[in-house]
Amino acid sequence: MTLLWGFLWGVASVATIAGGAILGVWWERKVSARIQMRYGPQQIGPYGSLQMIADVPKLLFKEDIVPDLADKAVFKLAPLFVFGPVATSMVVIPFAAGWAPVDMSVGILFFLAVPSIEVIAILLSAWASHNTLSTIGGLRATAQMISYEIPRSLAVLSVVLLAGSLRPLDVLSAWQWWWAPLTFVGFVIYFIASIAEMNRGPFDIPEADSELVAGYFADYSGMRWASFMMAEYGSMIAASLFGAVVFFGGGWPLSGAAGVVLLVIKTVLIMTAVMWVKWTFPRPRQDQLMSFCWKVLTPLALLQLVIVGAVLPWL
Amino acid sequence: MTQTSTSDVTPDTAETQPTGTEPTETVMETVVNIGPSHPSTHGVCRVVVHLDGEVITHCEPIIGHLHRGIEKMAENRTYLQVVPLTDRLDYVGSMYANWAYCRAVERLAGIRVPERAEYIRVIVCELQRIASHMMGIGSTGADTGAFTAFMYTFAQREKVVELFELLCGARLTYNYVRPGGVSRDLPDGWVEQCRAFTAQHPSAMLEIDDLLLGNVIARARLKGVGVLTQVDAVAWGTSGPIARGSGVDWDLRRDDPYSVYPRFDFSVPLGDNGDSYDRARVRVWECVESCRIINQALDQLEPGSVQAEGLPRLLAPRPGDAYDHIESARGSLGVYLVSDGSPRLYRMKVRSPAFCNLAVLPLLAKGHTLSDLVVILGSLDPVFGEVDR
Amino acid sequence: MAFVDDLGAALDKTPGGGIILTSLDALIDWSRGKSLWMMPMGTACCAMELIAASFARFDFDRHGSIPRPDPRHTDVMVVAGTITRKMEPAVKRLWEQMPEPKWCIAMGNCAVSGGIFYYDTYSVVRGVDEFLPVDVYISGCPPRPEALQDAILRLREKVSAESIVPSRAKPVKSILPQPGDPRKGDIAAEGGEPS
Amino acid sequence: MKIEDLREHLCGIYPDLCPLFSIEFGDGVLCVSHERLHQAASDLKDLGFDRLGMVTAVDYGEEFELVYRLQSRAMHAGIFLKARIKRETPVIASVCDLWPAANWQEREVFDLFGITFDGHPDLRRILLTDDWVGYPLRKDYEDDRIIRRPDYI
Repeated sequence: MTLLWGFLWGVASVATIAGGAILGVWWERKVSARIQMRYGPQQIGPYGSLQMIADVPKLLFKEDIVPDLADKAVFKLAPLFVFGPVATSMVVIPFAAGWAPVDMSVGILFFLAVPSIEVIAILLSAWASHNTLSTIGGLRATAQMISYEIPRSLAVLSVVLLAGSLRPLDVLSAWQWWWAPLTFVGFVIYFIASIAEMNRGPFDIPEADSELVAGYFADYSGMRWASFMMAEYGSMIAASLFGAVVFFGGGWPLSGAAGVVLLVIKTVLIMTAVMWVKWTFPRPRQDQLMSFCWKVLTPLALLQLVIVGAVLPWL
Repeated sequence: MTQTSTSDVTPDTAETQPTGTEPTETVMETVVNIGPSHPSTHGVCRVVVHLDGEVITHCEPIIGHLHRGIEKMAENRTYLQVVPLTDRLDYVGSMYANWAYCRAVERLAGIRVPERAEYIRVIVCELQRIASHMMGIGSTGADTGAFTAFMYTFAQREKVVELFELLCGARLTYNYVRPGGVSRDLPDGWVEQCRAFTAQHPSAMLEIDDLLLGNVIARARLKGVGVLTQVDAVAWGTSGPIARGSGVDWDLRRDDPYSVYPRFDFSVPLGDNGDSYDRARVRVWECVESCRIINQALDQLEPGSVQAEGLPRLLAPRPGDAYDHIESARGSLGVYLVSDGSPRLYRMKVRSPAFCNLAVLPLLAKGHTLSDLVVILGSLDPVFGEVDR
Repeated sequence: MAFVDDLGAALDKTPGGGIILTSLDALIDWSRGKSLWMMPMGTACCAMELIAASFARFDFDRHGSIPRPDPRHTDVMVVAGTITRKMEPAVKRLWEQMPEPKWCIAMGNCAVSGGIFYYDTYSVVRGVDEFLPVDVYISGCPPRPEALQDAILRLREKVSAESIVPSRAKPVKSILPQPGDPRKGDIAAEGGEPS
Repeated sequence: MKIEDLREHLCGIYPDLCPLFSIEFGDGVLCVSHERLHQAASDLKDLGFDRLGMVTAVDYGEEFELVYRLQSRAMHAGIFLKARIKRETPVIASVCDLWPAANWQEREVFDLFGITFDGHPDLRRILLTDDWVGYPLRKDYEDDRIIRRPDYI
């Protein structure tokens, strides 16, 4: 029964991500256009909001190229493995107090751990493409994603420490408003590390347009490429949602349906901030990125943890 | 392998790239091919890069993908018919090639240019410098991933292009500077529009400077990357912002004055370290200095003729050879003409600054990573119409 | 591509499949036409106008056309600039890397016919149509971004006449006067003889 | 520096170069024989011409003329160095050892004129493809791909 339930929520999660990605791409195109003194999509739907409705069928009916020298089976499967973990991790996020699609006692650990499988898929896709630049992109992605797991998890750990539980529902019910200022540094670390996790600008080093053309998915076309994009937007949605729940108390101060709406608004705000950062900052170099992770973010996350731990006995 | 995103690799790459299995030596070298059509080669340049890990051990630019044989074409054209060809040399700064060519023709044929025409030439060429540098600075942003900065610089460039469009009807290939003067006088109201532009441009430059070069990541990406020492800068024949970024105090406008430049008060910005950051910074300040020159030129502009009187329709200078050069946005752009006394050119050679500047790329890129290569290439700001001719 | 081809062929054979095929065609043509992503094959001067086209002032994103550097993700190759003999293999290769269905816009005189570099030169390919199937030609040296915009809209018309079953594609009337085209005579008559 | 001053300066230090110096269209020109070219270039470098602006060649039928444009930052002056070589033996000494800037420029001249530079570290075609036949900027270059422009004037 649990298995069936999980499966159903998995499907729902995939649908959410697909729908969210479609809206997210449109939103990103609008936001970036706004930042760059442009208009962005205008022609299809109000404010061009249905632009992706045109893009998706087009990609679906594109030729599916598998390069001759590629490792064909791996090449074809890799996009699924990229998309899968993101969709899976979504199911543990509580949308309202007392209600999460899948209630898991170690939900937070699950959310932090499962998307890491994506690393393997990205490496596979990069390797299978049999393309030098893809391989470089894949290796860069691996180094980056594994490193940034650490500050990201440490940042979330400070909230876990306050709540005293790894169960997302417990965190949500225990959440107090003063946690937000207390863990704000943690949120910033989580925000930066999440951007690096999802390979988005300014940390889009593995797929850097101006260096590696498209990095690990350079040889994917049509729907297979779209699933990479969908995974990217999916992980952006998931990370924003999770951040809104853990660091900003989900639907707080509202509850019920209004709370869910507020949660969505908070999520969209975080997503917009992610896009804002992407379209403003230049891209650091690989070594600068790594030293930033190990020399700045990780110590800061530890400091946050120490501060929270120091506050804890006084509660 | 002609394009970066190819799936299959040439045999030599297949042997050395990491997907090939066993390393034969302790240092495994990867050969990466960038270009000729790559988003950050600024045209059609191919760079073959040998990597050790991500560090460049050796790189070789392969140029000539836009070699159109303009020098050969010029040999079958009259002196006036070559002017449109020079437009296509440096397509980011067409006015320069026009002017350099016209100066060489004027020297060869002994034509005296009216003063108003000289002033107009200075004005349009300084505007062109702004337009060209906007492209150069913006692409520094695009190379480092700050695409928005490129949009902002390009918006400034569009304003200059609009001024040029009023002047001669074309957005890119102007054919405006002609032997003996310029093709037509300034249209009504142009001076005011130009003043309006120069009034807002320095503040826009400050904003762009803040957005792009003031950014901490951009500084980390640009500073100390691609250092060209002063000695190398001279020995390799670099000029323009590349040489000045390395502290070579050499600007033809001041050191080998031509036209009416001695009448203006301007300074030549110099860099200290010769890295990509200094080169970008020099460009930013040159734009501001250009605004000063334009304002002074507009003040001193007096009515008069814009074409030399009594110029024959068909120029046929006496046999001989002449060379003249001007300071273009990329450096000293020279044109060498040989005449055999007929109405057609005997030989034209364009001394292109971008060609000489690009030659230092292997020197600069060695020891840096692949990510730095695109930044260094961008900071050299080559225009391949001019490099390949 | 295989999936669509099979689907189209199967529907074409099925009795009554034509109805589905027509509506499917309409959907696919609509989506393809509205989302023409560009492969910017900018080599020379026209590349500047190509850049300007997707930047702030002209903003082709309004039409759903965005430039993508990777050929695998694009639909229409915009050849902007002179193609030399050294460059030709690279352009060909990039074209082959683009997934079907794909279109080609020859932007500027150099890409159309060699333009100013038609005579006296030893290294220029006289028009990209010597080796690529060009769908839309834009004249100009260089053409304004508005002309490229027009080309995108023209290409949309052409795309809308296509079908996933090749035999069902509607004929598209060429705007260029072809040899033997009566309009060609008209143009000559209008231009040549004073009224 | 005025061109006459440059002449005096040059004659003062290298009297043997003095008779070869002439003034054309306001530019100082130093015509030397091709055997002496490298020595003259080296002398001029010692004189203060630290920048090599341009290397090119002109096809005069029987002979090629190599043209070097040198510039001096200290003297604010430019000078041409010219040398003629026979068409049958298009070989001349490279000045790469004096100015690295000559590297690409001499490659270009080799590519378009077929003039070999003795002592050049890496003499290959640069602008044209490696398998190109002939040297396009020679006046007698024949290529059936060239369409001659109709004679309008």
